[in-house]
Amino acid sequence: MTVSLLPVWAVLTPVLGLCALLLCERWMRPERVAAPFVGLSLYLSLSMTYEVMTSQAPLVYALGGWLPPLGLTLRADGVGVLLMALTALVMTGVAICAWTPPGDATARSRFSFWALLLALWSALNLAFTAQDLFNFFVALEMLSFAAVALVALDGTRGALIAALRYLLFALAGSILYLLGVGLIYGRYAVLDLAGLREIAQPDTVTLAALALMTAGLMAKTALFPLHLWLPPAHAGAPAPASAVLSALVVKAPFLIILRLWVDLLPLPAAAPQQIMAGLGAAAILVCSVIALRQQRLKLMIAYSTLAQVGYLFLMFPLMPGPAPWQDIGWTGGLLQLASHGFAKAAMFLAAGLIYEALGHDRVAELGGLARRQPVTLAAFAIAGLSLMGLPPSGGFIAKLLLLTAAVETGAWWIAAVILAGGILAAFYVFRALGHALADGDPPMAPVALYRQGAVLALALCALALGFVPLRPFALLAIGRPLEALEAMP
Amino acid sequence: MSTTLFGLTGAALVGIGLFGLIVHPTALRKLLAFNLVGAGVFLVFGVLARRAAAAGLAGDPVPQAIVITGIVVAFAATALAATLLARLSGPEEEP
Amino acid sequence: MSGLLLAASFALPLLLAVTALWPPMRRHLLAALPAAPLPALAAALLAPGGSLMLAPDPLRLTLALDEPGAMLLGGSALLWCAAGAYAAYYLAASTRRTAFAVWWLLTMAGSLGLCLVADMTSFYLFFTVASLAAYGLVAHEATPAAGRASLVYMGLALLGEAFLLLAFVMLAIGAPGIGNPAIAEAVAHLAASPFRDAILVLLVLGFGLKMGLVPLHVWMPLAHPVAPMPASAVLSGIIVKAGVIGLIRFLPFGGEIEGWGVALVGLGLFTAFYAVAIGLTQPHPKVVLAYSTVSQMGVVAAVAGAGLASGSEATPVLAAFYALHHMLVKGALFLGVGVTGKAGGRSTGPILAVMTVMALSLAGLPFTSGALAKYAVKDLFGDGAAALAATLSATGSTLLMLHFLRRLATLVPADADAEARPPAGLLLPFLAMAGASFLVVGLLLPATGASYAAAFAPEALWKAFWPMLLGGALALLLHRFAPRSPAIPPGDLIVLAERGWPAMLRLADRLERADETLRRWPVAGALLLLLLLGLGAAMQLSAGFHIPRG
Amino acid sequence: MTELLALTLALPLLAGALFIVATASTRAALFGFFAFGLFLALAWVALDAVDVALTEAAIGGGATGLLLLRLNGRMRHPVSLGEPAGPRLKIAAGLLAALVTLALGALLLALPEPAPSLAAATVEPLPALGIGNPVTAVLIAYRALDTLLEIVVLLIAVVGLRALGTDRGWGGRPVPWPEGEPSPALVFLARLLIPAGLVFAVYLFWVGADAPGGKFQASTLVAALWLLAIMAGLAPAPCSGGRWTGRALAIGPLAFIVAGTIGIAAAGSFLAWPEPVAKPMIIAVELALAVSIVVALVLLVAGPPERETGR
Repeated sequence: MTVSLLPVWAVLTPVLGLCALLLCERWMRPERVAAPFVGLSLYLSLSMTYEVMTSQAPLVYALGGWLPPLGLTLRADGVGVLLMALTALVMTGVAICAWTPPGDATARSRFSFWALLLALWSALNLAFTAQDLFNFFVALEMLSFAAVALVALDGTRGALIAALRYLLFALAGSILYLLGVGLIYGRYAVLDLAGLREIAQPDTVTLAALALMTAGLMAKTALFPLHLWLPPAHAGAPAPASAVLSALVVKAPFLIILRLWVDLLPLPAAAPQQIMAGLGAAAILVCSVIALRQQRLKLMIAYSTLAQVGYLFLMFPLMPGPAPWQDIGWTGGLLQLASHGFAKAAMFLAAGLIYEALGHDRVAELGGLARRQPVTLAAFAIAGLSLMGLPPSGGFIAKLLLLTAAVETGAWWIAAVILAGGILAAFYVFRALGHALADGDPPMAPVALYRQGAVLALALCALALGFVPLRPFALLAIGRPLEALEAMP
Repeated sequence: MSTTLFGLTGAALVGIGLFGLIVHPTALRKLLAFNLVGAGVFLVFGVLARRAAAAGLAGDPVPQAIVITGIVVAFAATALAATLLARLSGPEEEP
Repeated sequence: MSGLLLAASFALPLLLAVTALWPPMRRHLLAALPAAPLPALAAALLAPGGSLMLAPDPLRLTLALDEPGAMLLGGSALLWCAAGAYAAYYLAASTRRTAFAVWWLLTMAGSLGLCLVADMTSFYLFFTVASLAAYGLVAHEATPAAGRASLVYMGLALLGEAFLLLAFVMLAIGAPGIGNPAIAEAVAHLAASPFRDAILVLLVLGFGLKMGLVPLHVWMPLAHPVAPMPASAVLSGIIVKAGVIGLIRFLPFGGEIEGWGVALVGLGLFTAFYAVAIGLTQPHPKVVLAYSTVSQMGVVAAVAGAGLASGSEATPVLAAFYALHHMLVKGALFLGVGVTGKAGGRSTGPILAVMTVMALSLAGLPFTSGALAKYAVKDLFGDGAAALAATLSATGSTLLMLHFLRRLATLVPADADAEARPPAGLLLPFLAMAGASFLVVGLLLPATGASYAAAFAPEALWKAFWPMLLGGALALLLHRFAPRSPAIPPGDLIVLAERGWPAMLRLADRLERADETLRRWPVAGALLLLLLLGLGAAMQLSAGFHIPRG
Repeated sequence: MTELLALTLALPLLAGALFIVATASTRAALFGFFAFGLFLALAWVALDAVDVALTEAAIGGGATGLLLLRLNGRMRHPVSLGEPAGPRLKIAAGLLAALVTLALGALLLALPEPAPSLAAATVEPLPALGIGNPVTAVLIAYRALDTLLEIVVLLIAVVGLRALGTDRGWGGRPVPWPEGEPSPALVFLARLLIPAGLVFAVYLFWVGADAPGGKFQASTLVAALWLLAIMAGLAPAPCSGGRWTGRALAIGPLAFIVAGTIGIAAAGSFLAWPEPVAKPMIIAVELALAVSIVVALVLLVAGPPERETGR
């Protein structure tokens, strides 16, 4: 492993940006203040990805020189840098798209948007690099608070109610998670994942703690049937915020679940994994059907997020090996996570531009869009391609890998669900596209081309992930299994 | 023994709070119930700290520090929820 | 160089489709349609045997043009050209012409690319592009009928994709190495795969859906007629051939799986006769043509099955040759239906004459492409019952085509003045296709191993002709004595399936209500606890209770 | 004896919790919560965690209770999150919650003896840090990142709270509380308590290095005094978009990060405290943090800005 300060700066740069925003609030426009920090964070994330890929080793830093179990470390492994790069690109796309605020933006909404965006970025980078169970908790709380405020940014009654439900349910999830952390501490007096990996036993207390943490995180990632808060929250937030919420924020708790189940205590395949996959399957089938019946584009996309989160949970029974990160189920699930991130961000941003142009997002009245905003619509279509799991797209490769893993492990029902989910997704995407391609010449407000271009770029990122080779992806195994940090070199 | 008693109290608070969080229809009462669950969880941490007394200390300082952080975070959450509630119960705001 | 030509075959249509994002280009897109398939045409002529590695090893996206691929590529390119020219005139005034052109170009890219890919991922890619982009062609008219047809088309196409994807995944698991195997390598291991039977079932389902094998044909009689005329021509001429290419590429000809071959022959011939029977009841000429396509694809499937049963390595070329004939002739027929609708006066006679020759070509009229195609494939069937049935399928086609011609005559406008003639923009592509069917199929006959001398020998001609005579006689009898044909709605079996639609809607309603219940706060909260306890219990049980000891 | 003490604390806690959940009156529940907070703080003392007890009394019970009480006073109608649970659902929820409690209790009893502990590890480096209170050492040294980010959490909460305000009030001050003239008794109390409280706060801050106490406790006390002053009309509520408010909020995290960076050069690691000057640096950073915490807490209790500036 490489000792590097980069993970620390990746977490703290957005915090510095937040401070700068507070300091310069009165004399500078918020986007101008935030821009350098967005650029710097992007640079940090990409250079970390580069470092990890070239050195084939994780970047580690023990803060203050205190080693676990007393101290905290940040560690960017292969999965971590993948998600940080995803976050950085999506955030940059969102920042470009939100650069010129919509006409009804106020000083309040503009300042708050940029401040909360940076806060989210810091929280995400922390969630992707933290190694300590309580550190995860802090990251999750930063994430939830910023996300809740973003949901309520429009200030409508619906948005406020959605934000309140989101906050309270997320809090219920966090408190269960924290209880699990407490049990782990009581059992081992260690909260560091690598340290726990060396001593953890599958005994009653440990498993109960794992169940508490997992259930709490499931509530935060909106796994069916704990999804009550997500559709109104993601549909009610301003579109750039929805993009970040759907593409990134729900992924952080999922990643922590994954790390608990893979890094903390490798469990032999059994009933719990089947339960998780079963819930994922239910999410795919039920939420896709409901997405198909939504009248509003943003609600449709929000339900699609629920279905796509379901795919992530299918991976648990699909990596039965002693080193799950060598299984194609692992690669498939994480590729699904990344490609859904890009595709969903593009889709929500496209929906936002459509809303700006038309003044509504009713699916049945999208006619004429193809002629007036072809770039936006192309981005929507390409993102849809990835959601449907059609080639060439990251979503396709992910689906293919999960399907292969399902066939190899003999999990035929999972294979059937993956295929059925693809068909349903195609129906809801084509439904929206069909309406957008219809005749019509409604009055439309102009939307700057560079913003449409940013959305298209994100969609193309999802497409580009389709050219990842069809095999366990070496990057995603870097830094696994976890090794305890013996000393600061 | 007394430590265990506090532990069981914490467990009971968690249960009582969760029940309130689920069944109370109004948001303010849910918020109160959440704070009860939080208190229960923190109490469990306190019990864990007390059990792990060593090196001349009356308790393990790590869980205590965690609880201090946790209390502040829970307060911030409550404040955020309270703001949302205040907006929702106030008059409709002109944009 | 030849490799680049291969890549250009699908790259040019794709690039043209992308230019739709650029407003100044959009106006001219429709006019550019006939030019888009030219690289593919050049590739089919100049580059057979060429290959190109698009992406190196881990991805292994590979292009390669073999003989059957070249036949289908060339034929498709020709039809795309002619139909494109036809469309440029036919849709010039449509408000949705840009959208039409984009769907058209995407479908074209998919169908052309499909003829020349050699690896499984690319095959699935182009197959998907072709079949999903064709949705836009089916849905173009935006009428309720088009809406229904496109929905059915979409649903079944996606179902077919799902079958194929699963089949491909299972196929790839057996293939050497990991990642993206070449089709040939994967198929070589098919016979030894533990999933062999499942793979074959899924392949036949997936490709059979595209070809319209009964009972998966239901979308065709709905979808082909509702599309604009040139789109019908390519749907019926080219898109269904995606299934043929699939069978050619993925069935292990020369392997030891005789039972599967016999089953496919049975399925194909049943389809051939079933579609004739239903087609005879249809009043609309385009619907009749769609049923004729179903019937002809049944014959192609039977050819593939016979090849599989006999282990003949020549089967791909023969099946492609038959498909090529059908592609050109069916294309001409669909374009001709539109031309007939504009005919009148002195132009009527010649047009109907050409249409008659084309229609009877499908039945194997001597000296037409149909006779050559049927001659080329007849040896595969051997001498048994299958051979007889295959021969008699020509009788069925004769019946169906005579019915078609009768229905076609009703399209000629009655009140047209004597000087009326179809516009050149429609007429020329139609005539070009009709001519091409003779020329191309005639020139390619030696590729199947047959000689002109044998094909035009009196004995061969008689063998082609007597089933038609029989068909003609039957048609007369039917016309004279048969009761009025029963009214069977287009898509026959789909009507039965659609009875289940309200139940599906009710199910969706119920799901939506269930979701509303689940999203109520107390329910979700209780579920959170239930999930927590359930997960915890499952974990404890699967690990066996085990109290920690410090 | 200790069992008796524990019982006298545990029973009111349980009764209080049941009352808070069961009572029909929200106001009663809120007062119940105050009492509950008091007993909880005592329970923490009984658990020998005076640091936590102070925090709990100040924030968990005090500030939270104050916040909710004020909220209840301002709410014109209750905000419901959907229809109430039916009887069957209530029973199911009750059973599930009871099961969770039972399971949790059983788990606590199943924890290993002797309990694993980091206590010894936390004590050992104390001399080098120059602080005597291991809880403070955990917060400011071993898990300094948590503390830094906890301040960021407060910052995010403040930003979020402002985001939830109205456009009209953006950058202004919160609504006064109570509305109208403060009572003379309150003003008198405030004048009496504020100086004494400030002295005690300084003491708490100072001893936090070695004895129970510290920046949080001191800051909450200052924040409470400030709120009292606001209520008594002796001090204005902070202007949320004001120049000084922004600076005060930012100074804590910035000072922490700067100190961390100095640590790279002086002690070889980010957030490491260089030995000779560890204590002064820690105190400087804590002071900066305290400023941020006070302002954040006051803003969080006072609520979002609803009044325009200059009024």
